[in-house]
Amino acid sequence: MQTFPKKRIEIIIEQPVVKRVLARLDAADVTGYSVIPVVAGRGHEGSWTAQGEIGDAGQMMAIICIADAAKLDAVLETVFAVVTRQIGFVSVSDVAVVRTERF
Amino acid sequence: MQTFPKKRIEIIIEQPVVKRVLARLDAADVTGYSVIPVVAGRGHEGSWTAQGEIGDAGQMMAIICIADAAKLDAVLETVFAVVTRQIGFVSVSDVAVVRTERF
Amino acid sequence: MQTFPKKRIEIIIEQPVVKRVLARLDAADVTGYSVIPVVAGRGHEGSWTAQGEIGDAGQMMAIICIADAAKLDAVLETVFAVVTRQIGFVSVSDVAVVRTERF
Amino acid sequence: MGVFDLALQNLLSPMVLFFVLGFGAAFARSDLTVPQSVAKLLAMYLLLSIGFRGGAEVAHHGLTAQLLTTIAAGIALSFFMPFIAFAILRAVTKLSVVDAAAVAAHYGSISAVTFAAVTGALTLLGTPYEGYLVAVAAAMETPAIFAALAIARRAGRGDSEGDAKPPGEFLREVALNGSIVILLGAFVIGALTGARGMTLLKPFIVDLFPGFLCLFLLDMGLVAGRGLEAGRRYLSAPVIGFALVMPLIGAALAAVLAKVIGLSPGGTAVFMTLAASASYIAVPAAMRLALPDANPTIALTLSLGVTFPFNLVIGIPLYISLASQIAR
Amino acid sequence: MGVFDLALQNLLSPMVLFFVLGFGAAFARSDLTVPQSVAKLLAMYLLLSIGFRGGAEVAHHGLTAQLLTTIAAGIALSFFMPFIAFAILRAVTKLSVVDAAAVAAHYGSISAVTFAAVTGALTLLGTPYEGYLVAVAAAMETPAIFAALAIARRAGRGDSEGDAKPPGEFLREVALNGSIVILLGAFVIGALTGARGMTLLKPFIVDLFPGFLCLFLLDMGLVAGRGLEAGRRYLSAPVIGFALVMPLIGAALAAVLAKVIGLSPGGTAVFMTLAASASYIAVPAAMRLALPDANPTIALTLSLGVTFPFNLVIGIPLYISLASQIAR
Amino acid sequence: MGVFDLALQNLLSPMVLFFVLGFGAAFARSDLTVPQSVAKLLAMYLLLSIGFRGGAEVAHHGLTAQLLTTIAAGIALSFFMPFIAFAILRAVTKLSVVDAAAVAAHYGSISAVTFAAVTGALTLLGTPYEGYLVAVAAAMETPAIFAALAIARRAGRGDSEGDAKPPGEFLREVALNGSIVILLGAFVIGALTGARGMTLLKPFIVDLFPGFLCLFLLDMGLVAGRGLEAGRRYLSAPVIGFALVMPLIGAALAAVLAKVIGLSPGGTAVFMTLAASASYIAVPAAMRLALPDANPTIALTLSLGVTFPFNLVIGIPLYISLASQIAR
Ligand SMILES: Nc1ncnc2c1ncn2[C@@H]1O[C@H](COP(=O)(O)O)[C@@H](O)[C@H]1O
Ligand SMILES: Nc1ncnc2c1ncn2[C@@H]1O[C@H](COP(=O)(O)O)[C@@H](O)[C@H]1O
Ligand SMILES: Nc1ncnc2c1ncn2[C@@H]1O[C@H](COP(=O)(O)O)[C@@H](O)[C@H]1O
Ligand code: NA
Ligand code: NA
Ligand code: NA
Repeated sequence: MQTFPKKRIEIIIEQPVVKRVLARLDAADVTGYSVIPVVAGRGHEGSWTAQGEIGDAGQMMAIICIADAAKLDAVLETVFAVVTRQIGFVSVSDVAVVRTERF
Repeated sequence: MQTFPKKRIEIIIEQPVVKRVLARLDAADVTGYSVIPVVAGRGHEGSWTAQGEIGDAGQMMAIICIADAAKLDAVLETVFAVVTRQIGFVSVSDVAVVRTERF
Repeated sequence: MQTFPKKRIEIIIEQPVVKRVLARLDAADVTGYSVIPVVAGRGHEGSWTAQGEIGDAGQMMAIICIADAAKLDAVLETVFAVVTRQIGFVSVSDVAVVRTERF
Repeated sequence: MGVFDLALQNLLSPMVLFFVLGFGAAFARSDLTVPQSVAKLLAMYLLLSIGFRGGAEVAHHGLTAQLLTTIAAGIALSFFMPFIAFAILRAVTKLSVVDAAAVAAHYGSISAVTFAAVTGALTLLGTPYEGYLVAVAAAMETPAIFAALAIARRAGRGDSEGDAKPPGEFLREVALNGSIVILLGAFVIGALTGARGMTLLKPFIVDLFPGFLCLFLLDMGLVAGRGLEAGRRYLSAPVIGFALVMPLIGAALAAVLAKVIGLSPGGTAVFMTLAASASYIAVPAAMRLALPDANPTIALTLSLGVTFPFNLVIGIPLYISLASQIAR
Repeated sequence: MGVFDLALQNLLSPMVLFFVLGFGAAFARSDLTVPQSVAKLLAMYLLLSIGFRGGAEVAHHGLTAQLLTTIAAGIALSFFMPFIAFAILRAVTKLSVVDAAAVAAHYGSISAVTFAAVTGALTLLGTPYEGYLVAVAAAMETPAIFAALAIARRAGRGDSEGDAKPPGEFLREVALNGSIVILLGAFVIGALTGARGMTLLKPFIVDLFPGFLCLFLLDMGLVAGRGLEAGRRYLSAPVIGFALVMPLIGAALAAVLAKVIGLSPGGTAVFMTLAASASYIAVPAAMRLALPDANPTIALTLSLGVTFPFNLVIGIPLYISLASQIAR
Repeated sequence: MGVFDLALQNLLSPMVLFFVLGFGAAFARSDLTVPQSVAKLLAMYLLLSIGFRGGAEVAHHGLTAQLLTTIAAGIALSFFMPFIAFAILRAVTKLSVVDAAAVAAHYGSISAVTFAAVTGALTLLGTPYEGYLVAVAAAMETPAIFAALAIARRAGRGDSEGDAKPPGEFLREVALNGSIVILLGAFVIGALTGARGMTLLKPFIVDLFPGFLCLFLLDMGLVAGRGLEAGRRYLSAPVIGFALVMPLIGAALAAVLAKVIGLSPGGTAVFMTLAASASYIAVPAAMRLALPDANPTIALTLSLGVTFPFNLVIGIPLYISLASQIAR
């Protein structure tokens, strides 16, 4: 089956700023994104777990966005402007999709 | 450590048809798959969140399937036959695994 | 935007040994990891779902760890020593990150 | 009590006020949310509670011949209302055939939460109703789905997998969806264990009902408010008109049938409410399987964002008031 | 009441009927599910409730010397039953050493939900039982795990990490697993706060118990039904036979000990049920750590899919009936 | 009752004991956990319950002029306490400006669970308090956030997105956070539906309160214990000292204001507790938005790991005892 190369942007970011990151993805004109829960983790500040938590402040979320390579730089720039001062990071990988016009 | 190349198929698909997609993966003889919840997102039809929802109709799920490259085409074809008419998409990336005989 | 190549290690492993795997990642000196829930799946032993389960024994979790390629071998070796006797597997892919010094 | 007093009392009930709170919070874009699993627990509780109480009531008063007649009437309503809904939608709105068929399926089927709300209101008023209406509600969930499929097929649109999928499998999925199983199951258990079971479970099933209903309606308000926001662009005047008029048509048809069958005033109000209500759990999922080309947002916005609030705030007191005059 | 009447009354209790509903729904492949976090809430509630009530009962009646004897008897049962179970399994089934040891651990340990079910049944009958049996239940959870390790080690199989892992760490993990902490913790709090605490918490802990138990058993029915489906291929006749006979052996041993200790009829029934029950929370997790080569599906299918339903439907009324004759 | 008796009775209440159980389990590294969605359900229930009961009390006793004065006093406390806290922190600890400002915001704001705990203790003692304090609690949640921003801005630190983000948007996010909406919403609904609503919802909102509070405090114990573990490295003596002294300062200030306003003994105790409590839901999230450079672990460890347990075990009986002398 014919496939087309795209970029998979994975943003792991603290819950309180998820809305802001998504707003920036919207503004960067990506075709969509999906949010996946992270339930525990460890970073420079030590480990955390979502278990039993009632507030969202300490929790991380993963945002997945498949986008065209042409848009990558614009997306990275606008997203990184938020991420850089918050708890979280961005990683990018290569993927192949079937319907290229979808992204 | 020696690793072997495989394909990582990620299917993001609406909950009501997850069962059908899994049945097709079973039929395509993959060695397994894992289902990961998606809790929010945006696409061409606008944004959604699973929060507070009692029905499953509007929710997306992510299906991860590590498979051998030799099986990729067969898997993509059978899965895509369902996905194409539903809300969702498929992406494929390269991964390396330790136990090649497992997939 | 300039990016730097890293490795994305994805460990899908049964819940009861997650703590042990994380302890090994700690010992291998990775900069962090994130745990994502898996809610259903199928493998050689048949299919399972987390729905309605009160115990954790049958459930899988996904551990994501972004690490420098230089550390990959050490991480794989220590993690694989646990994973090999348990239910689960490890896969590795290439990613690009913005802040190389973070990983 | 006059319809106006009823409406006011309804509007000032904690249940409706919690719904309004959630609705308002959604519009003000508050970050208040109910976790999905909590919402599912509350929905499960409500189904279990109304099912069990209906069964216990049947154990007490016995089954009458009316049961079968009312189930038959309910099935007929559920199956034929989609044809009416489809005709109206195609006449007054610009919805495509498939979208109109999918919306029609939602309005032929029923909403269990609306059912819970009307029983809550009747309990507050001390008005009894036939317990077996729980079974009628369960019977009314699915016929509308098959009506919509018939409509779509007539227009040459069908299942996503064509003949590849045995229709029996789809039938089973639809007939055994979780909400039907729990509603009917609790009904049968209530009927089997009767007063003994009721004594045991009353603190859970009866005493907590208003509280759980309030919490659930808070969630429904949030979800309905957000859904309305998300589906705003589909809300043309004709489409909104449909979502307000169709419940009244359903209620009117049900009122006629209830009169013929001889239901009590409470039972008539419940039956009217069932017909007036629109599904937003079972039917949306079934439509994704059977009519994947239908836009799911349209039907959900109408059913959850317009018709549910309308029934909760205006419809239910109206139906109760009318029923008390019709069925006397 | 004769054993037959008891069995019938048990079968027609809402609890058992809700279990049957879940079991049936799973077999009919309904999509009904209880969210995982809701199931965990229900389990937590049941443990808290039976723990606290046991403690409050002890605060009321005081601790007797029997407590220590019964705990000792319980520990002994939990530790030695796995040897019996292992011997039977190796004699009549084709299970490997490791698999047989793991299954044996499950049957030496106890099931808190079965405990909850027998106390629910006794409360319905108005039969009192010694409150400190909660502590006995907690004490019986883990010895079986160490018995299984001893068996496996004798056969040359052991922990997945060999000497790399300090055994103290594993001991701590096992001894402080969540269900033991909440059961024993609530027991101690019940004992410390006594009648005062009970007055305060009664609406939550006592009045809601039957309702929560019904909801939980609905979930257990679903999980057991699906588990049975998933593990079908392991269910040879000898293996099923073991899962039906082993509870009876455990109950018989417990009955003898209860007689010696002088437990009340209610206490005897509870103690028999504990011995007859098989773990499906604490032990499965411990086995994954300590005997990773054991196939987890086999033990879980037997414990949850065969023994739990057997105890719930047939075992509990049988043990209650026998206990009333033994302990008179 | 003397302060010592009160403290002892408080310590032996099931609520505090369940908190201690959770705290101990966390330290012993038990794997006991409460699912996140269950914790959120419990928190939502507590807010709804205290909100509704406050409103129903207001419906019964009417609003007095005191309401506005007390709200004004509460807002003033919430806004000015951060300046005191910041001054102390900068004087005695090594916290950076931003970290000190963020911690100060937590202590100016309030903790709804501590509020729930003090009302629970007062109900046990049969001491009434002004229902409108629920509205005061809601009003005290956010001023501290703006005080902290003012402090940080004076020192040249601010919002993560500078002028790119309209400040109105942040104001709305903070003012409409979920816990304020549900607390105030339930308060208004309680006030509107009064005795009628209370009769309907009492089994849920009143009778279950102690049980749900116990379960929630078990979870809070687990979370506080784990948080203390995770944030251990920030706990220097001066920092711990702050977390123990600041509640007393807040309580003292509130006591003076309560005396001036003329609150009842119960109301004085509640107002003191509000001032003494530190936020760990609304403020942490707001700080991540407005002061992203502040280390979130420090504030949370102090507020949840030190101050909350202190208030629960020692503070609340102390404030109740003092209030009964101040307000006589
Ligand atoms: N190398 C990593 N791989 C995967 N997730 C990470 C990594 N580093 C940090 N995280 C996640 O990001 C959160 C914050 O990390 P940090 O900013 O380092 O405190 C952690 O708690 C993890 O959930
Ligand atoms: N580019 C994308 N990257 C990641 N997820 C996406 C993307 N586009 C769509 N999705 C997900 O798929 C769902 C349906 O998208 P759509 O079919 O475009 O309405 C969205 O709500 C997202 O959860
Ligand atoms: N090829 C695969 N791709 C993704 N997940 C898998 C795959 N194989 C197994 N899994 C996951 O790992 C679990 C255990 O697999 P197994 O060890 O084969 O029984 C399964 O239940 C799945 O959740
Ligand atoms: Na209808
Ligand atoms: Na046993
Ligand atoms: Na404060």
